[in-house]
Amino acid sequence: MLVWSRPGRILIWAVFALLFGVLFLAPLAVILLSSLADQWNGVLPSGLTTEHYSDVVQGAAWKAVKASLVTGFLASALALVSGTWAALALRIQDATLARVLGVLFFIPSAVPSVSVGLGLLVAFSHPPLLLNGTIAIVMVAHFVLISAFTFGNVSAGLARLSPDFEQVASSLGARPAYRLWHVTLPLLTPYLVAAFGLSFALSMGELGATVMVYPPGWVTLPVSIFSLTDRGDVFAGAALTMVLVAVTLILLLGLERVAGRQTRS
Amino acid sequence: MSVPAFTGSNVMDVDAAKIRGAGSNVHFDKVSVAYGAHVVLHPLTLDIAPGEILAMIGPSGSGKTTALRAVAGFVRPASGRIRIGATDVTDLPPYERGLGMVVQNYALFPHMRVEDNVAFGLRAQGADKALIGERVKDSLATVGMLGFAKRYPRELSGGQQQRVAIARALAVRPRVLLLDEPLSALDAQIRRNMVEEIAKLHRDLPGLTILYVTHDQTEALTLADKIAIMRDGRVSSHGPTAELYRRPPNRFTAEFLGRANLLPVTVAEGAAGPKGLAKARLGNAVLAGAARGEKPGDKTLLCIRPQHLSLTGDEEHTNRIVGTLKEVHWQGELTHLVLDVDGTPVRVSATRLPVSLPEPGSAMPLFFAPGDTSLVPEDVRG
Amino acid sequence: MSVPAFTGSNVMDVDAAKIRGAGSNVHFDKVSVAYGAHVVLHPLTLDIAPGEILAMIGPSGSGKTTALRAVAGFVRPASGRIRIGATDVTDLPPYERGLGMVVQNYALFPHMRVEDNVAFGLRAQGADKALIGERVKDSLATVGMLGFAKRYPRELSGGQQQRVAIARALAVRPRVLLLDEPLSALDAQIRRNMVEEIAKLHRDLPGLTILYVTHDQTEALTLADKIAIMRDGRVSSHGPTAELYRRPPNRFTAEFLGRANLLPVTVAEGAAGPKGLAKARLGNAVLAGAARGEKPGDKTLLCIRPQHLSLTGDEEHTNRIVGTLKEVHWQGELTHLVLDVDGTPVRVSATRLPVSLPEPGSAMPLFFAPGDTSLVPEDVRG
Amino acid sequence: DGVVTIYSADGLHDGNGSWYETEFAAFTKATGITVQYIEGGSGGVVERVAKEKSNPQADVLVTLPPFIQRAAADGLLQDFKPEGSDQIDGGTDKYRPLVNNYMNFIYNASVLSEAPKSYNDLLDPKFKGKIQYSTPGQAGDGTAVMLEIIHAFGGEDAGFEFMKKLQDNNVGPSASTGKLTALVNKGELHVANGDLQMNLSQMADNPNIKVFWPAGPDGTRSTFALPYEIGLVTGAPNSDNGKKLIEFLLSKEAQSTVSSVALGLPARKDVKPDDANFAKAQEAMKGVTIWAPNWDEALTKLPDYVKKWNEATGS
Amino acid sequence: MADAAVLHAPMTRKVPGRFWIVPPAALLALLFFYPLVLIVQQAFTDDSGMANVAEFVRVLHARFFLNALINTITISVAATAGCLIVGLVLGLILAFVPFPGSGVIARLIDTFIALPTFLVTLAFTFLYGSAGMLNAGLMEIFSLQAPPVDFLYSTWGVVLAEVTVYSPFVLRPLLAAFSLVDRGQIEAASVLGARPFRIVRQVILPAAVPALIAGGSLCLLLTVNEFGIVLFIGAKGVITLPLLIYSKAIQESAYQVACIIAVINIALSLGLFGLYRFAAGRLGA
Ligand SMILES: Nc1ncnc2c1ncn2[C@@H]1O[C@H](COP(=O)(O)OP(=O)(O)OP(=O)(O)O)[C@@H](O)[C@H]1O
Ligand SMILES: Nc1ncnc2c1ncn2[C@@H]1O[C@H](COP(=O)(O)OP(=O)(O)OP(=O)(O)O)[C@@H](O)[C@H]1O
Ligand SMILES: [Mg+2]
Ligand SMILES: [Mg+2]
Repeated sequence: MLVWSRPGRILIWAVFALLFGVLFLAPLAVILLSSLADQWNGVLPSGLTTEHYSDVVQGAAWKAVKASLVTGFLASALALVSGTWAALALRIQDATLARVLGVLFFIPSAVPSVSVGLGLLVAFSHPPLLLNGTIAIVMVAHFVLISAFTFGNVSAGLARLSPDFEQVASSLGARPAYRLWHVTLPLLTPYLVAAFGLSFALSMGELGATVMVYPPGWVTLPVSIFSLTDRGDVFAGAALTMVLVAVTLILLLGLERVAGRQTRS
Repeated sequence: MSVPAFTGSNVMDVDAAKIRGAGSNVHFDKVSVAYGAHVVLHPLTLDIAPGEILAMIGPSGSGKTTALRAVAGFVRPASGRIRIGATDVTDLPPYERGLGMVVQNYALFPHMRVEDNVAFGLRAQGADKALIGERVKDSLATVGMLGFAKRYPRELSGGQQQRVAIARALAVRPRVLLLDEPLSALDAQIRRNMVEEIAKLHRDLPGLTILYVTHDQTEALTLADKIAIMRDGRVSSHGPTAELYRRPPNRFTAEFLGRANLLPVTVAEGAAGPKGLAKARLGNAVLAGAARGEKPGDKTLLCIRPQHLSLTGDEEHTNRIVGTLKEVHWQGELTHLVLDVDGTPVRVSATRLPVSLPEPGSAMPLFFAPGDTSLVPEDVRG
Repeated sequence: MSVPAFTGSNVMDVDAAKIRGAGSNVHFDKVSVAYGAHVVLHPLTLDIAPGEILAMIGPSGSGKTTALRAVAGFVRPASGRIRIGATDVTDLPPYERGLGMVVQNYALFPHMRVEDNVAFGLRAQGADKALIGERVKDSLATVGMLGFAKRYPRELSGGQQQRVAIARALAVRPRVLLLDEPLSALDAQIRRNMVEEIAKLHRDLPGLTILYVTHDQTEALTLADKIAIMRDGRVSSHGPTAELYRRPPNRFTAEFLGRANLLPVTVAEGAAGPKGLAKARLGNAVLAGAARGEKPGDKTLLCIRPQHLSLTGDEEHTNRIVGTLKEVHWQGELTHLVLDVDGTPVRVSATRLPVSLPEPGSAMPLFFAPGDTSLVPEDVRG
Repeated sequence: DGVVTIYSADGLHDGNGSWYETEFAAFTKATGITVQYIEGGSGGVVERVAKEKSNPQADVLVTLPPFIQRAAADGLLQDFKPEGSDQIDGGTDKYRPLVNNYMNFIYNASVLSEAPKSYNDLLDPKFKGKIQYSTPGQAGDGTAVMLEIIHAFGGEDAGFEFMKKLQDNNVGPSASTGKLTALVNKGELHVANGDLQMNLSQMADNPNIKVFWPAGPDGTRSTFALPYEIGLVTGAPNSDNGKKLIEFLLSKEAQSTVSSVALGLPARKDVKPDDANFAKAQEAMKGVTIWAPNWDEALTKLPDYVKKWNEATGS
Repeated sequence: MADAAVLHAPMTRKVPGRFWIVPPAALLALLFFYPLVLIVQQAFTDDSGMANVAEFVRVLHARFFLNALINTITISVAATAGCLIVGLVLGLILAFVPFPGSGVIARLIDTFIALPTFLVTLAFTFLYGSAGMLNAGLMEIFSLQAPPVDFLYSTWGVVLAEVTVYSPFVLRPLLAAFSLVDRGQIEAASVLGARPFRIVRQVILPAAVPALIAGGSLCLLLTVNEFGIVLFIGAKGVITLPLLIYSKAIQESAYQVACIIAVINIALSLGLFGLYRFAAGRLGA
């Protein structure tokens, strides 16, 4: 609607194709290609093979997928609950306190992941809370790293929610808890789903902190990918990356459908 | 998006009496509201009788919504008490006040079907299933929406949504129904139908007390038993609708409630009683107007509504003024003439015009009945 | 948020003639528009004369906006050509068409001051500074908003925003002004003022061609020289405003353009010429109505406007029907009576009622002049 | 019954059928003890054990010098003398070699017709942006490069002088040595550092690489042992299982597969492999002098070295 | 969230609800602020547990630290600017010059949020490395001796990788904001004679400023703290603070130094973030 002439539109699309191709498509395609590459020492791979996939699948790929999914789900769920809870509770604080607390809930996003990992390891290798060597510490690390994003998303949704709905609900005799459960939360659902999707995606790609804290048998996908590529096994790493991309994409699309259904109804 | 009107039969089908409550009065006792240091409602005392429709009108920002929200319990008065029926509700949370409320845009819960929207209040209050089912049916029938129970709000037209919002408010058998500009999101045509529907609803449920907030005077005139006109957080005037329209107590009321021609006059001769006719002078003309206790020599305003100005005199239309015809606006149902009378623009509205209307620019006499006028004091602004 | 009306002096202060353009005609030549396979405008041929106000009205979804957007260049016709003046603009981008446009909500640029909003078009076209300054002043003066040049849109009332939107459109000296429901976001009161202001504007700039899209018939009746009534992507009727109102060519037009009472009658006696009076039968009554070439025995509709029904007969009001009074709605300026005439609801609107009105439920005669009627064929729906 | 947790520097768990994988499986089969495995960089695993000191999770630690020495110095390892330790040279009671290994360089044999002869050859401008070695102080192999150069040039000053010159050709720091192999194989780099065990095992996937040892100014080619060392963690939660695992990995049976499976050199003197891999390694190292650094001294000097290296290279 | 607070401010009934903030706040305090406090404490305590500010001062003056600080700022500012530009261009096209399939493309770009960041670097080596597809291709076609494209192991390589990874964070809120732009304004502007570029500059952009700010601040935070990309590119001259924390803590076992740098890194994140919000606020958000 902005560009009226057809040649103009085609030119614009060409710009888009170029940017998108260079920045997004090419890297993804190259990872895909190398996951299928036999040897790649010229412009193009010397041959194609699915061997890397079968290697990866025979290896601990499924365990890694599971570890990543479980971690992502639990950490995102915890972040969602706590972020939503915090955003809701902040509404009934007075303005100054709400602002200060709002900033505090935001600070975790300003801390480098390596520091989060080390900090957690130091803090929770001591009694009374011994978390090191457990799966919980991975969840905690992911939770800390994504909590600010969840909180931000939910707060934004809440600010956009017309107060009319809640007021009408109370005028009809709905007590706060009933109102929360039957009106506020359902209306927030699209934002909750979006927040969950974002934190899940972030969690799926987390490396810096996970590497420091993961317990035995709980190697997430990024950690396995990193250890493969770090030992020079680039092609297997690429194959595992494609698994990561596929899993995440499927999940995000699934979530979107849930959200779509929610907003439609 | 056609908006079928309530048909009489729809309403008759169910026993509307089931929904007729006893009706409660609403009493504002020196209620004031402030946001921080900003006082938006100055101590307000007002009583709405059981079964009465009080329309609260006034310009934007005059505190109408605030007053309504105080009744609902969403704002806490800085001082004063609010009573509904015999109960002092000032300290009750909204969900214990037993009200029904319909807001602009209706705020139907988009994730619930019509029937679940209507059932919401009862479920929230823990009513039992059978009762809920029955009440949902009754309430939807009352507003003629029984056939739409399974739909989602987005599948309804604006008018239908309004009816569902009303049904939702009625289902809890509220003592008082609060309406906050329920029509302001609609366009003029649908709005007209909606006003008629609310009027019909109140005829069916005469016991229901309604506080209706709007800034549209037509809605207020059509619906209300009484009108309170708000201005800058104060009640500028309050009284029975026709009374307020016919004898506005001040200029603001005269101009806000319907169109008014206000002619600056000098009282020549006071009236016997406060309701008699006084004589007033406008240029050379001497006009009779309904008095309010003016004394000779007082400068005041003679208020005459456009539709009360006639182009022909008769035994009733004894007041006569002469103006210069400026403009003629034909609008179908009404034709408006605008004249200049001694520098004051005067508007005449008529359904039919005489066959020969003078050319714009010519002088033209206008006639009106003294009984249709009232003398209105000029506002003293603070 | 009071909305001062344009005062005469404001308009006179500046040389409004400066803004008077030559005016161009707009010609739709078999223009059709489709979204995918869905045809929303069937080949449309229509001409708007230079300096004419054409109101395009019709129900929601009938294709009004689409037609206007085709003129503006936002939708590309599937077939047909559009000409503005001598230029075929069908293939020109919007920014080369030399139009002015005002849309619903006005779409003022919220981050620019009023003067920058008005200057926008000229700056976009690279006009030089001095000219821009002068034009901005002229345009703002034309709409009486000179004093608000430094404000932001959010600091203006709805009415003031509209005037700025119009000034912005006028500043580029458009050949044609396109208005797409410019008033639909306003409430009834402000809307009334706005309509009058547009009328005044056109009196000051008589050369300006205006295409005015609305679904409000009052606006159309007040403003337009000609009206095109759209229905389902087709022009249902098109003609001079008063003509279309007085003698609607079909039921749809009669009902859409103003309120109409449509009585089902049987023609008893045809008229001499197509414009004479025919005699028609409604129950026992024999009524005279403006004919359209009906033959005896034809079933047709007698159209009579609510304001043309009188409660008293005289030499002019010779048609007489009797109905049962059902409802009386007092609305201030107008009072509406609803009667039942042989099963058809009939509405009467009057500025004044006789002192003694019968009780609802009683029979009541109504009188009307044959010259105010017209016979209208029932629509044949496809 | 029971579990044992081993934290190990990466390198012995690559690919399917790796040495760790087969030996762990055999260990579980023999003892019923499940092996839990965590891997990381050679410094990373030590740091993790250090941070977990108050609540140790690891039983066995495997890493390279000088990090194993650091772990021992920080009290992270406890004394343990496994059965057969008399057959193993080097190490202390806190740790001892598990798989022997040597630092080396690799080059891309499809681009370069022959290996660079000497360190000074690497200063040739044609190698600009084509050489990379992992960062001393960060990667164990990188530290080894630094030590080797100091040794080859006969002293700190000459060594750092050379590294300063080499910096013109060096791409930059790399925390990982392993990923350089892929870059050399691809031709992205022409020369990089590595270690014998890793490079040999990577050759199947990276056919273009060859190992070499450049000569110092005096013409001798030298290298030193860079073994994977194994130790028992202080406060190990399953100390007994840990001991069993160490003994199992150092047993003759396990050691005899080191060469064929891990492509490393067995730590035990009484294991004499005769497989092709071993022969290949022996062949490659022909003519290379092997010297033994004093790791304890190296550890104390390391911060100073790293600082000097940073100064010399401007990193 | 401030809006919500204001809307509800009048309900000053002393609701017991004020304490509802305690559980999430306590959770965050335990899981995040407690470790953070330990880090801060460690930054000012030497290995023997004595309070020690000298080390802090020493780090502040160290060249490796200053280099990393400058690198971090350069990279994050450049990458954020890049993300804003790329996000803006892509967003404008997706929203206002859509083409069949643009929805799917937008979604595909979203998934980049989920990629471990170092993978983009990996892909970049294959693409732009001196033996990558681009260079190998160019060298073959023009029979060049040396690879013509050489930016991967520089600041620009890191910036490009970060732009790829983080521009979706700008694109997302921008697309949301664009969908709310009043189409009437765009049409009014074009009828008035404004060409697309002017419309973008004067009509669309002002409306998208809040989204740009939101996306930009997110990018800024993420790029200051980016670790995987820098670790993997590992070129001289691109050592940033997070990488320094990693190497100090892990490789050099200098935990106090790592904590000191972490504290400075956090301060830098918040400082840049605050500065950006302030500047953006000035610009009219
Ligand atoms: N939450 C609030 N904080 C501060 N001031 C407020 C708040 N809500 C309303 N006000 C102010 O209180 C005054 C009265 O507002 P109120 O909403 O009652 O007006 P209203 O008569 O309903 O107007 P409208 O016709 O525009 O709805 C206004 O000046 C408004 O700015
Ligand atoms: N972008 C579009 N894609 C598909 N169909 C469209 C689009 N825009 C409009 N339509 C359809 O075209 C028809 C005519 O729409 P148009 O907007 O012209 O109606 P209108 O007469 O202006 O109605 P309204 O009074 O509601 O504004 C409608 O059926 C509408 O659903
Ligand atoms: Mg209000
Ligand atoms: Mg339209």
